[in-house]
Amino acid sequence: MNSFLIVLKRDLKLAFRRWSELANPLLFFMIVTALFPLALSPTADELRTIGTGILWIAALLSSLLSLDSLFRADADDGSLEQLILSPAPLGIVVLAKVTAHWIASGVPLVGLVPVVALSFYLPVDALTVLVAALVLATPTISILVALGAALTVSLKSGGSVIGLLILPLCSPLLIFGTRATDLAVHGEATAGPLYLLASLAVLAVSLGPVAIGAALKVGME
Amino acid sequence: MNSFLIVLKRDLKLAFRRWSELANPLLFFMIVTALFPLALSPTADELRTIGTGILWIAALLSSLLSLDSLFRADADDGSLEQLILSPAPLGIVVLAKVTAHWIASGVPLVGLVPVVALSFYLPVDALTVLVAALVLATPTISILVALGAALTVSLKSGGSVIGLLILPLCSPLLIFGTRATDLAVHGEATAGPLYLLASLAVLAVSLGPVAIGAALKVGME
Amino acid sequence: MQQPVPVLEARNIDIWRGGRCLIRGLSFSVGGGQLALVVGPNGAGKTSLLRVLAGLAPYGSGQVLWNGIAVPRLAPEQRADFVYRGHLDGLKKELTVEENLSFSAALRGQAAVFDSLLTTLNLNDVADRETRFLSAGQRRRVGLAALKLANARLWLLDEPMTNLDAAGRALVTGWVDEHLRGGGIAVVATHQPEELARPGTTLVEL
Amino acid sequence: MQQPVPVLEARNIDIWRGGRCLIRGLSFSVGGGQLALVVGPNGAGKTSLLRVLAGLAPYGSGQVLWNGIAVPRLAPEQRADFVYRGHLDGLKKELTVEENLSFSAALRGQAAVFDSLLTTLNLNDVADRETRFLSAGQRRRVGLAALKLANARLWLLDEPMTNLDAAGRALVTGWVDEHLRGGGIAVVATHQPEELARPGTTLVEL
Amino acid sequence: MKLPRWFHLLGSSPYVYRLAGRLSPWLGAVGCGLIAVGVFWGLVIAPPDYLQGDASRIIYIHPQTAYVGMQAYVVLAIAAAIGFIWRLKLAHAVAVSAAPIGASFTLCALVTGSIWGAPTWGTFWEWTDPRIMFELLLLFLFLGYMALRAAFEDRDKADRVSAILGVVGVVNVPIIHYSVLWWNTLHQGPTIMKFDEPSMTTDMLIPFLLTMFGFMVFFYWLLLKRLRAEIVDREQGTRWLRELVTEGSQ
Ligand code: HEM
Ligand SMILES: Nc1ncnc2c1ncn2[C@@H]1O[C@H](COP(=O)(O)OP(=O)(O)OP(=O)(O)O)[C@@H](O)[C@H]1O
Ligand SMILES: Nc1ncnc2c1ncn2[C@@H]1O[C@H](COP(=O)(O)OP(=O)(O)OP(=O)(O)O)[C@@H](O)[C@H]1O
Ligand SMILES: [Mg+2]
Ligand SMILES: [Mg+2]
Repeated sequence: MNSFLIVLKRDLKLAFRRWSELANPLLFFMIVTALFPLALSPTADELRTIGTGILWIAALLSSLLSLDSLFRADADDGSLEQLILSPAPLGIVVLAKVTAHWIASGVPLVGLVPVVALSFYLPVDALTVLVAALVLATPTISILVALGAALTVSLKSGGSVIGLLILPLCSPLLIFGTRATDLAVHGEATAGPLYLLASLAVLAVSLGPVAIGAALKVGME
Repeated sequence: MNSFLIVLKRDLKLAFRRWSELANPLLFFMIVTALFPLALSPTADELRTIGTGILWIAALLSSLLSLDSLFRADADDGSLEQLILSPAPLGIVVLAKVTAHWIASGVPLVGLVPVVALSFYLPVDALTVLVAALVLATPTISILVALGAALTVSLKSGGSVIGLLILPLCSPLLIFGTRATDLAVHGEATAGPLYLLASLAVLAVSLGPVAIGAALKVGME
Repeated sequence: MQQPVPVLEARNIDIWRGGRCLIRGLSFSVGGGQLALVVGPNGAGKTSLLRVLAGLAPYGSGQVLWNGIAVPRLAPEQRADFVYRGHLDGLKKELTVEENLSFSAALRGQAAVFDSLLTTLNLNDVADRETRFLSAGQRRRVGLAALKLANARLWLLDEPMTNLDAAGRALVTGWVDEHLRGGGIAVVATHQPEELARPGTTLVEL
Repeated sequence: MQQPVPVLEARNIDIWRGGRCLIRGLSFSVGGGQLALVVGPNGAGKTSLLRVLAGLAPYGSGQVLWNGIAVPRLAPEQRADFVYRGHLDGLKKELTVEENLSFSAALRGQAAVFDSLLTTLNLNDVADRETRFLSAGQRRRVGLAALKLANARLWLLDEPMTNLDAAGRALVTGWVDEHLRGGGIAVVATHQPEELARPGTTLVEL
Repeated sequence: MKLPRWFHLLGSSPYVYRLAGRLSPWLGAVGCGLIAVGVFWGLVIAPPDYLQGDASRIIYIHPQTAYVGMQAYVVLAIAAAIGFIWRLKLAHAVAVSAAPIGASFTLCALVTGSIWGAPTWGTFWEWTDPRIMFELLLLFLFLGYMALRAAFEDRDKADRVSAILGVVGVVNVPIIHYSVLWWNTLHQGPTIMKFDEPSMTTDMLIPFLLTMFGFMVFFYWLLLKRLRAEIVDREQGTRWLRELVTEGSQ
């Protein structure tokens, strides 16, 4: 537990030290969401219909951005070796790193999305559901991203393989997330998809770290 | 001229050696374009209307992906120093690197786009214009991307915020590109936007490399 | 199950890298207060061996035992006995010297009191500079500080003298002496054994 | 405008790093067949100095002249006289040893004939292995091969002995001798000057 | 830890290679036989479904392929786990050989399913249907597993890394199976694989089961054949293999 906090603190410090990298996903998200009206020049209700989809895709992509750099940096400067060798259990360390990544990339996103959503004419009372769905989806995404990064950390160029592995795994989140949001937009019950997202999150957070730790260990061999 | 070919050859070899990094933008492009129908589940003509926009945005984003890795790798392993010190004029070297980047990421994209376009129900006779617009736009994008990468190369943390600020600079390309494509879709004259894209390309290719070289030199100090 | 005198033992281990067998049937053992120097030409397998001893890399056959327990199966708290410093210095470029040190100390549950340490390492005036601005040797020195802070019983050092000036090298020699006198174990890969060798040193030649 | 005997000259230059003046009013000059050893404790500014001499970093006041021309203003083809090997080895991890070498040779318009070179460096059996799989010392050896292939007149070497085994270090010493005998110039930053020093060596102490 | 003897036997390549060689013809015969009989029975003897007419006859292909596809992934995951924990190269070999087979079966399930969907649901494809989604995900898992392996030069490392992906992905299988119960989907619920009275007339049930078991055996036949190839590939240059080649016996 203690080591969890230590690693968390360090990674957060790193994230905010490289504020640029921190701002990266947000900026990316804003720009992407901004580009669409630019490129499509849709009407208000066109925008409303495609809005949720765009929001979710942009959110997914922007949290995939930081993917490669999640363990790569630690692997290149040798601090991953030190983390593996440290007496702290690797699962905890990984959980801490992923949590930091989530706090640094997921949370600001969750904060930003409603604003953009309003600019897409989404009804205000759908926002709570949208945010809830995002809060439930982003941890799973972070875990999946981390898994992909860990599996490919020893490949000098992780990129595509991760994308290949992770994006499909993320697609259910995308689908059920948009589903929930759409239902909310049309004022229908959204419990179903939200429960699903929640259960997926629990699953990911409970099983993920150990698998990620194992992957890292093998990767560093 | 000779050194141009040497650097070009080396960078292409690198690109094809790390097949994953090469495949990366393509994969990204395909997945993004695949995610949209998935998230929006639109009808055929809805898809047709938003199709061009999605295509262009996906193309833009996917060529931005490789942004960070364009000079960062060379900077980290010290081969950028060696390139700067080499008797070859830096502008040429940069031009070669950017060309390689374009061949490795832009060209396959241009090849892939028509396929996706068809799956978006774009009329066949609009494809030639679409491809032409892409061929004219991608070099400029590559140059801009390279500029962003060069400006941020000295930020060790790999933060590419400034790099992402290049994205707005790309928006004119996006606008004229989609414009041309839309005109073609509706069977109207597309010369105007195409000329614009062409002139932008000439401008970028002629002025870009020197600026990029200067940025790199300052960055490595 | 901890013995009064700690022992690191390798019982004819094979080490494979990239499909080639680098080291075949290597056996040696170092006890408390002893030093083992790993020597051999470039590419002989020193780094590979140290990584195996640290439990970072797998080995083909044989066994690596720490106090009788196979190294890959050590419990986390037993890993606290180990400290490994390799070719990479394991510092975060964006963190200052102090931040780096206090992190690595905290992670091992050690108190992070290193003012005097920084003085001896002559790092005082760079203590709050991000490590990416440090010179090669200064970075190595920070790594050494981390080594010292870990106060572990087994030191696994891969060419610790790299980039160090005369004073720095003397410091390392002194530290190793001290560590051994305190009953610690040191396994050091080096190309200049004369700097560290002493009577009773185990020489592992690859 | 090339003189029979090449000269590298520093006329009281100041070097600033991160707002601090590292080196103030340094002056020295090395001519053909001469060796300059840059020595000083960790963090003294050896690397910074070499980077300035190579034209990679700017200097405050004073002048750095190569055959009378200020280094930053050298024409590309004049830069061919220089070769700089720093702490980073400048190899592409994904390319094999041979690919790396033939690239760096080609870029300087040199023929890439290095079979015998690889033999002397004992790199033959790793010649077509990607350099990311090489050991630290093997990587340094590839860097040395690149240095040799460049056949430039001015060598700027930053701790060339790092990670090398005894044979490798002897090789470097031999090469420097040869280079100087051929009328070349070498400026070498090192922590063990005794390995290279010879009568007539200029010692630049920082 | 202590392992039983048969476990070590299964750890030795020559033994497994010969065993597989001896088993596979039988499995092949039985599998193909069952499938042939079942399909004939189903398509010719059994009556058309009173609701769906002859469209329903695809029920003798689709569920089987789907089920075997899922089963293939379970095999892959278990083998991968064993290989990872006990560092058993042969287990990894099994996982490797299971992947492409499972992928093709899953693809068959998707295709036959959407073919079946056209008349019954009025649509080939429904993006938001959980079962379809997760079945598609299963296919991607198989492909991802293979892609990840392909990215490593060192086979040993490829084994261990891809094993992790394989094990993690197995959570998808129960999700697929229960998706029909957990969420309201177009897809119909368990018809056979439920414990109370199967909701299917016997003359449909028998061929259904025949083909089901047929496809399973068929799968293991393919698995053994690929496994032998994989073993040969991995054991290149070992003595027993060279002897095998020289003496030219199976
Ligand atoms: C692309 C569309 C479809 C997919 C991906 C799909 C997938 C699957 C899967 C994975 C199973 C195995 C479930 C298990 O064993 O737990 C299955 C079984 C089955 N499917 Fe489909 N299916 C699709 C379309 C259909 C359609 C259109 C029908 C008929 C209306 C159908 C009827 C069945 C039946 C009867 C079973 C056996 C159920 C059982 O006994 O558990 N499927 N399908
Ligand atoms: N970009 C920078 N910003 C701030 N300080 C810097 C920067 N680069 C170097 N320094 C400082 O300048 C000093 C000299 O660095 P340099 O690398 O030249 O030393 P050095 O003589 O090469 O040391 P070593 O023997 O360890 O290689 C160091 O104290 C370092 O902290
Ligand atoms: N991942 C790998 N794949 C293939 N070969 C490898 C790999 N890692 C190391 N090698 C080879 O194993 C040998 C030993 O490497 P190692 O780094 O252990 O040598 P070393 O004794 O530390 O050398 P040095 O003195 O240069 O540090 C080298 O020849 C290297 O090429
Ligand atoms: Mg080594
Ligand atoms: Mg230095």
